Amino acid sequence: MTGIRTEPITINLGPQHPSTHGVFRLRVTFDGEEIIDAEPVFGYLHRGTEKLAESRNYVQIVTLTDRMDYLASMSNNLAYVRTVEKLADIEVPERAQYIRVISAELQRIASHLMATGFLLNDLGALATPLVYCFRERERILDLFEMLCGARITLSYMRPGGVLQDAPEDFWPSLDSLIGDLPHYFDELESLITSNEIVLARTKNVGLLTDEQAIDSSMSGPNLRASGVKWDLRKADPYEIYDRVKFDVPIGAIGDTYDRYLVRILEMRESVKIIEQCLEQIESGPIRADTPFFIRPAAGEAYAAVEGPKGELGFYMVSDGGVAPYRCKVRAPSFINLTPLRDMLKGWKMGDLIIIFGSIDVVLGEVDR
Amino acid sequence: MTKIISGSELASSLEEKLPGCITASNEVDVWVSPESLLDVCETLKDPEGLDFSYLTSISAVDYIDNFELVYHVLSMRNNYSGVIKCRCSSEGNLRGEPTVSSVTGIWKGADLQEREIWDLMGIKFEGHPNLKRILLWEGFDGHPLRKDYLG
Amino acid sequence: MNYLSGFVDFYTFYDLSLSLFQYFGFGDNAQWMSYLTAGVIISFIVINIMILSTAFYTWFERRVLGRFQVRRGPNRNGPFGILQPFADVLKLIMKEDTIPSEADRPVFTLAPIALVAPTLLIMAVIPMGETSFLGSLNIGILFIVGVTSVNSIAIFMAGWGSRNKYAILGSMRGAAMLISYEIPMALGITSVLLMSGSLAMTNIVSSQNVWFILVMPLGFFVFMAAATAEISRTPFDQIEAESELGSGYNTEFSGIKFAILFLAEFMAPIVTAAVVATLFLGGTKGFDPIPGQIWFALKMFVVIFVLLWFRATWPRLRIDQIMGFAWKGLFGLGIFNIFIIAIEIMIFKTEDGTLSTSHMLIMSGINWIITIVTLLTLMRIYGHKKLERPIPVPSPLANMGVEAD
Amino acid sequence: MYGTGILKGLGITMKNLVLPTRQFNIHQYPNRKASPADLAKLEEKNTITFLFSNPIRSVRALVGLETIEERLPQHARFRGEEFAWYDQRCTGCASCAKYCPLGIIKIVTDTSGVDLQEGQSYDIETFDIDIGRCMFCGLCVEACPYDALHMGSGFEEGTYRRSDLVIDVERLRKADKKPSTWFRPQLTNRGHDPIKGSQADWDEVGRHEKPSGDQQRDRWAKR
Repeated sequence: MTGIRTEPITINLGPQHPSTHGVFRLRVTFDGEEIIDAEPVFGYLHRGTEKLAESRNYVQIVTLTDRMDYLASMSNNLAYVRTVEKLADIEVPERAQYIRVISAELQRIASHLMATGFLLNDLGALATPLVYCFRERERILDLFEMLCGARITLSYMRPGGVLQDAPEDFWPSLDSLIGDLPHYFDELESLITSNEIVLARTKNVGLLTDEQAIDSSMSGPNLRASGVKWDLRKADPYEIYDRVKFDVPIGAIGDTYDRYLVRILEMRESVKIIEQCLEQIESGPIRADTPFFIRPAAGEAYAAVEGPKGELGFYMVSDGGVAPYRCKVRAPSFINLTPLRDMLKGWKMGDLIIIFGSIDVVLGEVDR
Repeated sequence: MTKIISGSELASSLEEKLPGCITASNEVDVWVSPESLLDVCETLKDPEGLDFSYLTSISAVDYIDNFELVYHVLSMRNNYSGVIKCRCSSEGNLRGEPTVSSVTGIWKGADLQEREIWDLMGIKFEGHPNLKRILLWEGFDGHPLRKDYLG
Repeated sequence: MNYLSGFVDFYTFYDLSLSLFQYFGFGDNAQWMSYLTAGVIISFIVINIMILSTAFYTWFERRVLGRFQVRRGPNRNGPFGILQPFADVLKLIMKEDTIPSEADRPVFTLAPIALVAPTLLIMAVIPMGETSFLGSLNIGILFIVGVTSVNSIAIFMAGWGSRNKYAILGSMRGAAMLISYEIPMALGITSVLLMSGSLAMTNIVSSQNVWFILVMPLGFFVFMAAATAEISRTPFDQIEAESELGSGYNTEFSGIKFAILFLAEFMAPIVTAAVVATLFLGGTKGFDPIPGQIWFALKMFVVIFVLLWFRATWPRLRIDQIMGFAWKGLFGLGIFNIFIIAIEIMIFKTEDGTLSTSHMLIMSGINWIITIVTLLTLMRIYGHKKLERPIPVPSPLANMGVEAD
Repeated sequence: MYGTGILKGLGITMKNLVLPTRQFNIHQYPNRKASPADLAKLEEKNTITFLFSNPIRSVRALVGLETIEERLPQHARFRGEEFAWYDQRCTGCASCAKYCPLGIIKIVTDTSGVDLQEGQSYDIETFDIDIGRCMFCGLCVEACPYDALHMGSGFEEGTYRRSDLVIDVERLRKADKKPSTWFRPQLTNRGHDPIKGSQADWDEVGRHEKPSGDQQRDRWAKR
């Protein structure tokens, strides 16, 4: 078929697009339906968190971290306060550590539920799995409201512990939720995991080998889906993660389906962690005696936690004042976008959406 | 537990392979010269040697009289981590745009992070395939994370 | 019990207006004038019923989808939210009707009409009761096949005219997909024709002593899948693909034009349900005292509900998978089905070329066995190829230094 | 086997249609469709009596035309608008203003230059909270050393002008005092629940027991 002149077509996917999960833009060049080039463009949600942090004191920054990955505020808070504690040498009471782990794991479940739901929405399942996921997440958010009066922007943790102890009605609600969650996941899995349409769409799509994943600094479920058994909760246990038993699920080949499955398995592991925490937790103080305005000695610290999206780290430099000299965020969503271009090349329009969806980025964290 | 390789340990093993690359070191930190940064990173990544296969993060700090790049690297196979620092400043003009060689060729994960640092801190990375502004728009005046930037 | 027999019956109106015109002394002209009057009246009734039922269908769809998704659907306007579609339409009409400056204006403007007209035309030949139909064409089913192919042109017009890349992608997909799926659909229809021996819809209904869904489940499966693709419903909704293309071919439409596109899109399941009910579910057949119209509506309702159920459950296939399914799957199955039906008819048909009820029952027994065996074999073959998942092996590149629990 | 997965999925959705065992926690805010039983409860009647006495309203309720107002279920700790500020407790120290990350609290105390005796406090002339910019982080409440400022539980303060979003001291003084129990465990211990509408007086919200005796009362309330 010579003589037919074709030319590639460039499409702006976003910033306003139903499947970019925020104000994200992809400049994609298609040859027919096939992607020959893709360039992510972002920054539409840039608020200068790092610059703002330089003019806030150490407690006020907690409110900034809420707004980074707004689907996982608890994990952001945890990563931040851990860095400050490392910087200022603050000892955290045990009960506070347990409460932190419980809430961070709940947040992980909530975040993974959203990732799964939206992945299925991107696959074209008219919101049904998404609504089922939302239904489950709603109960977790209700628990957060009991804990700290807010549902999304939590600001619950403080350097030296947590803000206040959980109310009495929190524990029975948590118990009943923990009892229900495995059934939720079973239902979700029987709707999705063995669905042949999902399999046809996701299997062997958007492959990312373990070498590629490590080379491009992927982290979190995306890294583990490629078969790399690496989880900061086990590799470098923080808080009380060394006292609980859990498994680190990994994927087989690193395709979209594995990235989905790893999230589901991780949620099940999170439930196990919370169960063990509930057994181990004892009463006690929940906040170390920290001053109102923390003035760490001049120095620097890097601490990271295994957030729902990946390794969320803070690198903070103090000059001895009430505000950090420099506060750098190692945002997992941002760095996870590094291999996106290679992953997309050669796939089709429909695959683009689900590959991007399976990486699970939150634009608040990408742009900060 | 991830073992943290101390600065002096790192310095000695680097000095062995690349003499003269270390500008300063103490118990915690090790500073390398910007000229030898690329060689140092290659040595760090070498699977036979230190095997830092994973670049956790690159941070840039503005210390008024110079800029400091902090590379957090991790060896997943041996579960230890290290920190390399690199002080750089542009010659002549203190607040100019210092140039450092890019490590994108060694760790692909540095790609977006180096772009971010160029965007917000104004450090040029030589050899980066696509060094454009990333969070702010092209044509933005200045680099906001610098201490002398008045927003 | 045929108290609804005169409903939407052409000749009722014809006789009425004929006597009326003759009374006023039109003489020779009375005949064609009453013919015209009756046609206009009955088209008016059918079109309005269709539009009204589409409105209620959108409400029904949203309510049922809501129930599937354990939430409530629209429930604010009127009792149970039944006035919601009217509020929607009112809002759409009030909106500004924008046309992109680069758009091909005539094509862009004509597209919604070109899309809604064929959908309405199909209803002309559907027998909604024993005697309730607009026109009893002796080539009714051929008419349906012909008219539905206009859809692909209309969708392409909408995409091309709006000069939008998403719209063009959507309409290109649409053109490819609709044309491909016309073939399995025609194959499904062919098997019906073999059984009934007539192209007229009324004859097809009357020949269904045993419903054709029972006689040839494989043919029903092929037709149903193709019809789902033809109206671009999940899992074949590539034309709109709201998560990929924004809104596909109707991205640039707004106001009343969008309302008309929307109307066509939501009328399509109703029309499809009518066709499926006629071809496979025995049309107006049922038992007294319930009139045929009610039976027909009930069967349509069931088909609509099943389509909705699919929509609520399944994700979407990719475009190449959809095309592969048409050409590699449904095409072969359709041919196979025709082959079997033809052989069976050759064996079982009586002297005058018809099939008796007992023979049909025997055929249905054979066909069910063949269908189940065929589908199971296919499922096996595909299952071995696609379902295996390698056991995850930790990569040697990382070692956390802890034993797994 | 291939093909069973999609059928299983159909089963799950059908199960949720027929038996919504775990109903999505939806609240029909602000107007809930009322059943006749709800209406009867509202009029303090037996349902059956209500059905017979108000047939029209019952039928309207059955087809979903009758609504009753409903508040979203919240926890007592909910951080929201309707700040509870106690004039008697506030000393005008401006800790809250200093601690606010956005700097939206503006405090001006007495400018007349009166020398205060021990136990007295300045008159507060201005206490503005710009809830148009407030993010309800609650740091001001955390900072208040005298438990004078509390979060509220409101969430719908829409106005037509931005300037109306600034709550001034008069409005704060007059407002209903329904403090949230967020960061105020003493309120929980005293059985206070703002969602149920209970109000708390200035002498009940402190960290310590109710001040006893006129002297202490005077000390707090002296202007």
